[in-house]
Amino acid sequence: MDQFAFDVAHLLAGGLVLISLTMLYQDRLSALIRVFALHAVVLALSVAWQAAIQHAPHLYITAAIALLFKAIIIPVSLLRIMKQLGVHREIDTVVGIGPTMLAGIGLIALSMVVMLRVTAESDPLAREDLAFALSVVLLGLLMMVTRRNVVSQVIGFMSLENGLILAATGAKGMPLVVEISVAFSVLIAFIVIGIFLFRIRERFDTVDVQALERLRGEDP
Amino acid sequence: MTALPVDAVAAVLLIPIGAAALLAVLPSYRLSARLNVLATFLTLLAALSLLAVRPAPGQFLLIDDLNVVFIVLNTLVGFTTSVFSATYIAHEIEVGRLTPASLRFYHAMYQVMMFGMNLALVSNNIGVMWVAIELATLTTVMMVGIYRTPQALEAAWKYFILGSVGIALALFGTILVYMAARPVVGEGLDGMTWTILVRNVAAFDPALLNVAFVFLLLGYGTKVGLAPLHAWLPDAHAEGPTPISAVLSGLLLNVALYALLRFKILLAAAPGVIAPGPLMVTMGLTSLIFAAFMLYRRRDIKRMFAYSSIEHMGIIAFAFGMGGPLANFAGLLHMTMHSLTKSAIFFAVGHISQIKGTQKIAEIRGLTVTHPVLGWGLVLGVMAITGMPPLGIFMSEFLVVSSTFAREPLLAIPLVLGLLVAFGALLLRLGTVAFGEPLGSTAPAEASYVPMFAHLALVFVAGIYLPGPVVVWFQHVASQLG
Amino acid sequence: MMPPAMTLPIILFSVCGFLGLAVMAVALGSSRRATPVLYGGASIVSLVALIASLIQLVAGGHVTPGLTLPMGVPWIGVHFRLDALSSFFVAVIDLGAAVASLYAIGYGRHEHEPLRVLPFYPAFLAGMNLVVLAGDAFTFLVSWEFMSLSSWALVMAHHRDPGNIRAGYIYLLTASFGTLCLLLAFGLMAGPAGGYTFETIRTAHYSGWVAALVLALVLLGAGSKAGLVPLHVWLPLAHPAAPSHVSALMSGVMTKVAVYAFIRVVFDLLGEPSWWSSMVVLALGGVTAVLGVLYALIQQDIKRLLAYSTVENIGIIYIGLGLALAFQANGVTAGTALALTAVLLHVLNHSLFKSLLFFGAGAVLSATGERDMDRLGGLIHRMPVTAFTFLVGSVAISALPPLNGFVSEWMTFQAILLSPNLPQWGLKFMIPAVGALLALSAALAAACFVRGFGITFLGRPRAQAAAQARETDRFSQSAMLLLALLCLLAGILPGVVIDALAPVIQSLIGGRMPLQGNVPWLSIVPIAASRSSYNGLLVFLFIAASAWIAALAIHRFASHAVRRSAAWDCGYPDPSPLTQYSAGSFSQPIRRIYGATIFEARERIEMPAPGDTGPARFRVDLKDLVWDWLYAPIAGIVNFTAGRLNHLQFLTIRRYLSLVFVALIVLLLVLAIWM
Amino acid sequence: MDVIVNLAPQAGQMLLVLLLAPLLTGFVRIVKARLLRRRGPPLLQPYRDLLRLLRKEAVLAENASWLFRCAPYLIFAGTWVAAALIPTFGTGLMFSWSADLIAITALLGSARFFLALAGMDVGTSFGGIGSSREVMIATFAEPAMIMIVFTLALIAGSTQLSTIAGFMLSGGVGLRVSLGLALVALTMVAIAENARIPIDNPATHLELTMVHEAMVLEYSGRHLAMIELSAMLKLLLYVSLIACVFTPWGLAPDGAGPIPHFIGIGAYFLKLAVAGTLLAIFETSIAKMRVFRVPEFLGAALMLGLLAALLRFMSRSF
Repeated sequence: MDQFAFDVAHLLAGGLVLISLTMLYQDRLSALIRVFALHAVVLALSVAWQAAIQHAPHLYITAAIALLFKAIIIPVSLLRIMKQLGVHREIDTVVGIGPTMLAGIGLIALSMVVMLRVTAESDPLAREDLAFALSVVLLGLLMMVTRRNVVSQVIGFMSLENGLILAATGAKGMPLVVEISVAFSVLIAFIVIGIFLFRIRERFDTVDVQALERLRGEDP
Repeated sequence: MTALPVDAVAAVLLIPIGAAALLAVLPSYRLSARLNVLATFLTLLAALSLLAVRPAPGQFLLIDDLNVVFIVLNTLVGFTTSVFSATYIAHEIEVGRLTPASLRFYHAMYQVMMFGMNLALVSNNIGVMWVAIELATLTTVMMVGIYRTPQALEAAWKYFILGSVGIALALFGTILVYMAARPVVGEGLDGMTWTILVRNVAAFDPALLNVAFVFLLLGYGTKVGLAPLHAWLPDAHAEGPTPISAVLSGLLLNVALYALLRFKILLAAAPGVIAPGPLMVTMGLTSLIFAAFMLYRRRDIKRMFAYSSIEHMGIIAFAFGMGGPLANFAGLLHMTMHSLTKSAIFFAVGHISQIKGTQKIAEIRGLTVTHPVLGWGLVLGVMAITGMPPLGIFMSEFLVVSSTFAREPLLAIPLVLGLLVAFGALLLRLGTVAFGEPLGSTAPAEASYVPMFAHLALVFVAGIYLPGPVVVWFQHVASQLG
Repeated sequence: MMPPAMTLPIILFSVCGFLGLAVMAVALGSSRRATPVLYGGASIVSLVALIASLIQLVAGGHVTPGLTLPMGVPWIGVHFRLDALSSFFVAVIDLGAAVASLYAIGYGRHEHEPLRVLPFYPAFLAGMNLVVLAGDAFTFLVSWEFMSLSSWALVMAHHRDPGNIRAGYIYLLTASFGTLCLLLAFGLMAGPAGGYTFETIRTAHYSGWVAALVLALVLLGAGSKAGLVPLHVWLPLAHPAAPSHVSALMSGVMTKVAVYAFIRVVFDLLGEPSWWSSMVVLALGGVTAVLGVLYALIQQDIKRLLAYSTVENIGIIYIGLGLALAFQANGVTAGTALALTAVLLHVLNHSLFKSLLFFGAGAVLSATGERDMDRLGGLIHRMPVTAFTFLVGSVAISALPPLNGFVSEWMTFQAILLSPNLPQWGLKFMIPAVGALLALSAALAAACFVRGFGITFLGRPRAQAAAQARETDRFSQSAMLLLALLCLLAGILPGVVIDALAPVIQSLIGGRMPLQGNVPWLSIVPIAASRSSYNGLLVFLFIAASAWIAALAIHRFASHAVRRSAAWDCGYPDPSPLTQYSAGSFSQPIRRIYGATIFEARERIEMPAPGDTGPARFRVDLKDLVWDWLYAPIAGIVNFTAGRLNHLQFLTIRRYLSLVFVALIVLLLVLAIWM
Repeated sequence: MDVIVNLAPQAGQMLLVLLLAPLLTGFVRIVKARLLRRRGPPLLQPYRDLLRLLRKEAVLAENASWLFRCAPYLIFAGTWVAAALIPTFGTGLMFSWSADLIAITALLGSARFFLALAGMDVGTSFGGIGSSREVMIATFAEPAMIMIVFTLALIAGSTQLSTIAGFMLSGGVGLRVSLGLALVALTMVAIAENARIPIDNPATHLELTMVHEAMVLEYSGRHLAMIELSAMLKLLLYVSLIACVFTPWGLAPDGAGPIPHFIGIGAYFLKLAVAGTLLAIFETSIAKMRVFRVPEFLGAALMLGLLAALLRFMSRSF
């Protein structure tokens, strides 16, 4: 493992974390979607780089899926859905952008502490990658729980999943990575189609509590 | 794939997948219901044969003491549920809640789900296990939404979203385990093969295993329905078809817990890792107490029993968290008994809600008067689930509570309080549902009582007599669990 | 004569017989013949078990070899053993069961839905028998809870009355609470290794706080079943709700099974008690006795009155147990033996007269359809046998000589009088105070049963149903007469019973009361003849002879003319039976004196304005303070928590995800901080 | 022969109390009348009353039951047996060991139980009121009595009356606080139990606060005679009890010859006279209480008894 390969992988993974933070900063949906597309592109690059340095050609498939599906198809269709559903263009946040960013930084620190402390003897590439991957996962989750809007939640989930792919590809020689990435793509497709078909925007999150209670078949 | 033994294990997997393909194209729902029963029956036979002849572990498939019990239980409940499902579905067709087309889908999905669960149980590869559990989860998501009512769709959606996050977390955990294994056992499939992992786990990086376990606990814990990860569970149980509720509570929760147990065994064999016990004990107690209080305000009978499942999963997690031969034994026993009992209860509840045309508790009264067999069956089931002797759950609760109190008295007190609070809630509802002046339809029941009473009979027998081989298995597994 | 070694199998076969009867009841369905066949069968089976246990008891302290079946917890098995203590309780149970079954052959015919009673009744009997036969903790608890469960089903037999559903609910919940307490106690005694057999537990040694905890848990567990205040609330709800022969068994016998549990754990398994534990037991017993009878005094429902009176008697039994503990802690074997004998004697006595009284109440209920005493009255004319036997039961339960209730209370008093030698200062205060409570409860019991018998059977009928009542059937009559006879026999020949109890006491504490068979004239002498003695037979003969001589002399030498005329009533006779004293007015003085604080009794009188022809109204509001201060807050807390937590059912998916997220972060933090 | 010798004091005692009971009542009445400056009825008037009642036919209410007719005999028998067991002139009573002091208290309780039931039998409001109040009073009097018994038993080491009397006679007792408390309490109980002023007024009818007379309102003829006789016996019983425990002087010891017994009888007469006089003085010098003051009066007795017992539990020197 030469130093250069390590540095590039490190850089790309760090870039993913940075973009995740950038996503938290977005307050407009369309901008968020575009930043996510960038996220997916960087992921694809990272995966491709891993394929190259691990000499694992099957990872190129994963990279291609990431590029094609997440960087192109999903953002485009999400932008269309947005238009059709008339979703607010402003992102409806639960807590302000500032605190969210702070929380994001805290999460990154947490994942560093957890990962860097614990894998001292493991090989450094995997270790750094894991720390970044964990950060991406946590930031994705943070996005899901701090955004009311359904589209931004989907994006949160996808960035979470990007973190998983990052971890999986960083784990050298891990089997089933391609299959997993395919499976997740299908899953995300389901979610997007679900939003599109059932228009369950209000089920995903709503401010109208009464409607929800009616649907539960139970009174509080 | 060379190590795949062409025998019972293959049959356990191939029969469901073959049946699924066949059922997907078969138009007649009567025939498919029968075929469904037949397929599950054959799977059960194949699983039973595993008791006699146990194949050597391969790279992908594994039969050992731990999962053989689960496979038999799984296929058994799968079979009885399919019998129940035949009657249940016939009624749903009659009243027009389901169409023959959706039934085709239903039956095929049923078999795919059985396949997924069986695969999760027999796989020797933690990656395959993950895939299989997700497959089973996704099929149940489909089936929960099968009624297409807004409530059903909402429940399915909730299940789907929360399940997906759970999937992601579990995957991350799995990756971490692989990462921990890689330096020791090398790259590739070996790094995910459970038998190899458990042999070498002592050399793994303990800290990495810790993080892995946190993610696995939360990921699979979502499937198990431990609080606060439980949110999908009550709605999915309440809004889906009752056979699916029975399978969810009876089997899928168990399978997810089984996965957790696999990793707990792994951790138990590794020195220097955090004890998974306190985490499981905490989550178990939280689930138990939370679900116990939630039981009081339930108006929907299926949702109530779904919460009861959360409660019991909490008890089981608590027992395994406590560890030690007694508590582990009790946990295994409790898992078995709970899946038999809870599915029996859902069988009864399914017929009851069909007859009464409602799932609202307030609109069901005096069942023992109008429908004595169903009513007393429900009474028996509730008594079993609340741990009344001489039914099986009493024995496991006896062992858990008494051994816990002797070791950690302070932990036993919330446990006992939770049990009592839950018992109070279930008994309160049972009092009006089963007794009192009858309310609602008194139409005769078109029910299949055999599955329900077969389960209850098993639970009863287990409560007073456990066969020797089962005890030996349980004890062996209990010692593995540490 | 069968050898004593055979008694355990015979009793176990009887238990199987009960279970077989339960299955048969389901099989027979609603056949008309099911009732007599099943109750007859149950009677015979319990008679067999009774005889076997008596043989075992007469054979002395000989412990039969235990029996282990490969069931239950696999590595332990199901243990059964029959020692002297078990034999005595088997005898009490099956005596009650035999008579109750006999009674039910007739009484059971009034049942509207026999299928809700018949299968559970023999199961209930089997459960009670199994509890006292159990030789390990698991078997014990299974049988214990099985007993609760089958009796719950019997309480729910008349489920169309919403009150009964509530009664069943509270009953089973309390029973489960008790079982869990016992479970914890056994868990503590068995230790982490799970030595659940009584043999193992008995040989183990327990440190001070473990023993204290076990004792507290057993007090809660057995006390909740027995009806110890403040765990008694279920009892007056559940016992009256069941059919009367079952009420009799629940009150007369099942509460004794709880006493058995206490004795078994505290005197047999736990080893040396500490003196302060006796303080707790004594205090609880005293409070229970007085509160129980005060509650009984203000009841209008005759069966509920009897149920509360059971609470009182449990209090008396626990006073005896507390005394025995105090003596044992100080090594005064003679005192322990006396107190324990008094306890066991009272166990037997109470099972006799409480069953008898419930039978009487059942006969009244089936004859009139009424349990409310204010709608009864004058039944002594229409139901002479019932009235007579009920009177015998009332005298017995009021602890009046020459019947049996007096003997056990007298012995308890004797035990109290032995206690000034105990060194602890706490006991020196506690025991006389408890003695006063015991005396008070005895006096109140007499008042309670004057009222119970007087309002129900004497005076003029207060409602049509009472005026048209008819005497109950032969089977019920014979059961009641049999019990009345037993009450008398146990009252006038207590020495025989005390000697029969000697092996029980011997096996428990290694000492016994002096042999009573040697005392001339069948007296009983607990300690020494100069100290105290009592002769029930002579007192009975004396009274009978004096009354007979007086009557004979008067009828021979003075007038024996009788003229019937209207009641005198001080010259103001009122034809309306409503002018009689009612249950409420009878207890008014006592309610005013004791009730103002204990029940927060408040009387309100609403007088119509002058000229208004409307009726004046008198109302009494009573509060159950135990309920208000203990149970209502608990229910309130559960309800509040449930309400608060219930919001979690109605969150959005995002919030549920937040829960997952928070859980994840917390766990990671745990790792980060502690690793 | 032995039996006859032993039986003689017992039989004599039974006859004596039966014969003396009306006399004591008559004596108290006379003394009271004299204290009120009245002439009063003759001393033997109670005997005449009883005989007259015995000769009359009994008038029963139409719905009176068998219990109503049996009760007088049972009440009489219970009281008589109790009275027969209290040493009056000698401690050597043959059957004294068949019932100790607790049993005697309980025997009186039995008598009261039937009396209260009889009051309720006809179903009149007066009968109910009497029974209700009677049992209310008993709920205080009986525990108080038991506490007194405790005290005595702890002093004498026995609950057997003969033993207690023998112990008191032996003179080793001395003056004790607990004994004094017990005496006061016992006197209060005796007043309540015998329906004397200030608890009840034996000489009135038709007063709403009456207790005993209200219960027996429906009785007539021989039944009333038995009940009246029982009441007189009870008064005698309590007086004898106080006398034998607190003033045991003159009691003939067990197995003594006729001479000590005659002395005993003489002493007994003297004691009765003194007690009767004291009772009469007490009754004339106090007003009757309201019925709801009674619990306070008897509660005080109970507390005194309990205090005495507690003191004895604490230390032997009290």
